[in-house]
Amino acid sequence: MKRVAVIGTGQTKHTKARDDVTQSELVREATTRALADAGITIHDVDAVVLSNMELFEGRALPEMWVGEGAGGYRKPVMKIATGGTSGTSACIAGYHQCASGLFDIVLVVGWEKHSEGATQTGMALTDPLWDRNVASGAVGNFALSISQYVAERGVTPQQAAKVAVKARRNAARNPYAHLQMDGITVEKVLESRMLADPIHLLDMCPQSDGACAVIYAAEDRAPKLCPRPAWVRAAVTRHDQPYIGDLDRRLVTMRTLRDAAREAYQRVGITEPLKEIDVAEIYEPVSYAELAWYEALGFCAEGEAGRLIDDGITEMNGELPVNPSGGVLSTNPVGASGVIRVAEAVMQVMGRAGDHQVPDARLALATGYGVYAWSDVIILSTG
Amino acid sequence: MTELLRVSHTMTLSWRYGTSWYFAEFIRALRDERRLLGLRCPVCRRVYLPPRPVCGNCYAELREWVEVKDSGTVRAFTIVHTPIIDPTSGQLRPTPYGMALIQLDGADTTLNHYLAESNPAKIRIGMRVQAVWREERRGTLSDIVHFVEMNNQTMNDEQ
Amino acid sequence: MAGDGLLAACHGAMSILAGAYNVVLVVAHCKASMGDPHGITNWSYDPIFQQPLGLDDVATSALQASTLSLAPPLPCSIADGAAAIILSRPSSVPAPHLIGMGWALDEHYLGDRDLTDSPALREAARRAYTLADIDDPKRDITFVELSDQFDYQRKLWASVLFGKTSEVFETSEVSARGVPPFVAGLDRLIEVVLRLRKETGTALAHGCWGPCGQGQVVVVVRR
Amino acid sequence: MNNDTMNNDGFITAGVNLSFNYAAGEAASRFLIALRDEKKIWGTRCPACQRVLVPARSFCPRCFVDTGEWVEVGPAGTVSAFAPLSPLLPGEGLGVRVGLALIHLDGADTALAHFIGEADAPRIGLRVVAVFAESRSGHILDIAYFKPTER
Repeated sequence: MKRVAVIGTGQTKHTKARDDVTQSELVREATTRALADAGITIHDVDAVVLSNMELFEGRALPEMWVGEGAGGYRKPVMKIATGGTSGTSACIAGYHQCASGLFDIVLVVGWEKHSEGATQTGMALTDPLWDRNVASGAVGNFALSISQYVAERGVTPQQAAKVAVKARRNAARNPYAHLQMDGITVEKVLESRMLADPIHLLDMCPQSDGACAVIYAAEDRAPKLCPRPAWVRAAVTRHDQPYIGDLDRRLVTMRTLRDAAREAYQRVGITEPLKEIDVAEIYEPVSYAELAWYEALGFCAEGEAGRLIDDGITEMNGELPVNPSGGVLSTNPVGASGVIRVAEAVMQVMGRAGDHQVPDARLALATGYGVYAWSDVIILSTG
Repeated sequence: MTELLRVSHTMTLSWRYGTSWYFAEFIRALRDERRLLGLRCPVCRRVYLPPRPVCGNCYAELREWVEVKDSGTVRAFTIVHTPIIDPTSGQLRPTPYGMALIQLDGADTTLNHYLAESNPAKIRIGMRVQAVWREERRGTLSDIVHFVEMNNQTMNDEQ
Repeated sequence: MAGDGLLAACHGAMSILAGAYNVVLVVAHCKASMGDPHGITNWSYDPIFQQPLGLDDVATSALQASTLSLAPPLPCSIADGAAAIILSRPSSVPAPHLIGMGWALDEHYLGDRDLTDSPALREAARRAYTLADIDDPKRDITFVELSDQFDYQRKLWASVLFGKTSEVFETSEVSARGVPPFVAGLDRLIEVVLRLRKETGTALAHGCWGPCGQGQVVVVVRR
Repeated sequence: MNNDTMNNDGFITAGVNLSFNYAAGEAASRFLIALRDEKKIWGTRCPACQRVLVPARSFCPRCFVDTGEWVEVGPAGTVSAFAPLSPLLPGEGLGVRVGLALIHLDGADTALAHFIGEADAPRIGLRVVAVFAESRSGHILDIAYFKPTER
């Protein structure tokens, strides 16, 4: 079992539609940037892990076509899809591949091209025996869980809107982010079209075309290849039961995220996450979810999430900046979204986050969230 | 700049899903007897709806059928304003409509289903609701049209 | 994850080696009867140049067979099925040990590839042999279980692995038995393990997936 | 999309119509536009391995480098793999098309997957030439099929 660090990241400009590249070329763009960031060539890469929700683009075994874009010819290529957690699952798989001692350098690439697909129909292809008869879409399902969370915790639409504003303001300093909304305000979020009570259009993530890559190196290679690698300190996955109604107050309890965070903190020795963690990139598909994740991740006591955003604790200049990149609320190519969380956390630890750099970030948290209340937690640090 | 092309595909697919003993029995009771059945876990005693062969928490086999009432309590709700494609018809479902997680009397899980009411001011968590059944049942969850608040008026609805 | 269940076994083994888990359950399943198991393979070809021709596994296997001077193969019978194995951290239990694994992708465009060969299988085997410390597979491997969704593939994979006249070539006919795609490779591993419970030796389990076996995976087990 | 009710055998049938629009990107767009507007077939040369890749693409899958030079190939070539059309194979009911083939176009180092038509005895080694469709839209089927140039 080896220690492993990320030595390079790369991503595309995320946008509504990338007509100028195929999926394979999109993946190559992120791959090439990650290789350049790591200062290596594709020939140095021992194995590749890919992440994509192929049903959204009508593909089967998408690694067959797109693997070439990640330089996968005659290399060990593995493709993983676990809904929203696909990207973080692939990152954890890549970490395991490297830590196993089998491979020295592992490339992970996630991508999605929603502009090519039938995302909404794809999402409607749920359990044919049950869910298809009572469908309300991803937004409707979130809204149901949110109503319980709001009722129990008393968070307000204004507090959720503050999360949405924070994300888009941060995105304005991230050249790769999809949504660039100048002058977004709480009022504009609350005035935007209602999708499903209490979710307004601007509370919700977009659908993006984009790809993102990270490159791992094992302990004997990483320090030679990178002056300030981001070491993986913990990587934990938790899955839960399938139906939305199986889970007691899903967003309130969010036991997968609580359990994964608890185990990850234990491995790293974190006892006071808000104080000890320098920056977090968490998978928040909707503004309210970020508030719920604050509690599940132990950033605050139960019922205190609203105060956290009110007090600016999670703003760029706060005690624990959350999603300096703009998060999923600003950029969401699903298969890449989890990889972007890890890449952005890595960039912070490496000091390569540019205009959205959190000063002297040394300990970073990344999470993944999947539709069945699945959670991944990854912790990275300078040492 | 080069003209950029897109290549289109339309795919027509059909599937044939096996329902297995537990779902077939659930549908049979719903269609033929207008009864809702759940399965009880022998270990944690949770009553599951939808029925399934194993308890996700205990990994115990589920065999004990339990009748669940068609009335229950709203545990979560929303009004959906953005149209989605209804998987049963392929058409956009007209909006707005109410949606809820309903804990049916006798079940430990909640059922996601439609509400007749689409004014959020008239819905609350904890509200008691009653299923409104389609007159001719076909054997799907859609045989329950939606749920309405339990009151005197409910009794006159298609009962 | 996508690909053959044997690849999932490799993933599970690496998670154990990484120290993440002590015991891993690996499950592969395919319920081909639900849909059109050949039609769906059209979705695996690039959507610009190959998918619009209507390619599927039956058509491209016929192309591959032609390069081997063989008549178009009949599609294998495709069944519903699932397979599972349990992997554990190495222990003193005299269970067969997984000592090598490797997997690789070939090029995607059929016209880029030499369909009479499989560089991906060569590469997968090379990686597995390196880990297993095998330098003469013909000598060191006692028996082999190969995956073939079409009958001609068994001979092709065997010749890639061991040359045209292979003495270690010994396998049950997966295609004839109709083991589902994506389960077949893991099923090969199960066959190998069951036999290694009765006799000692070093065995190779093989899986493949995608157009004309574009993806290849090899696992070496010893007892 | 439609999801049916459970039938007497205990099965639920479902049908789905899904539409996808795949971006061809700059390289494939240029290739397809040349088929449409000029009835020409182009490849791209890999500066590392020197192979001329057909259909044209932006990078070499083996060398992972950008392709450079555009090279016109064909329209004639040699069949390197052939499968007859049958009820099991695609392209049935497509008129003169008799089979699916990999065609090694003159000047190319890779082969193109396409249809063979107007051929009595198609086989590996047969010399063929592209027949373009009357109506072309910037699609791989702007080449209708390849027909023999010899008996």
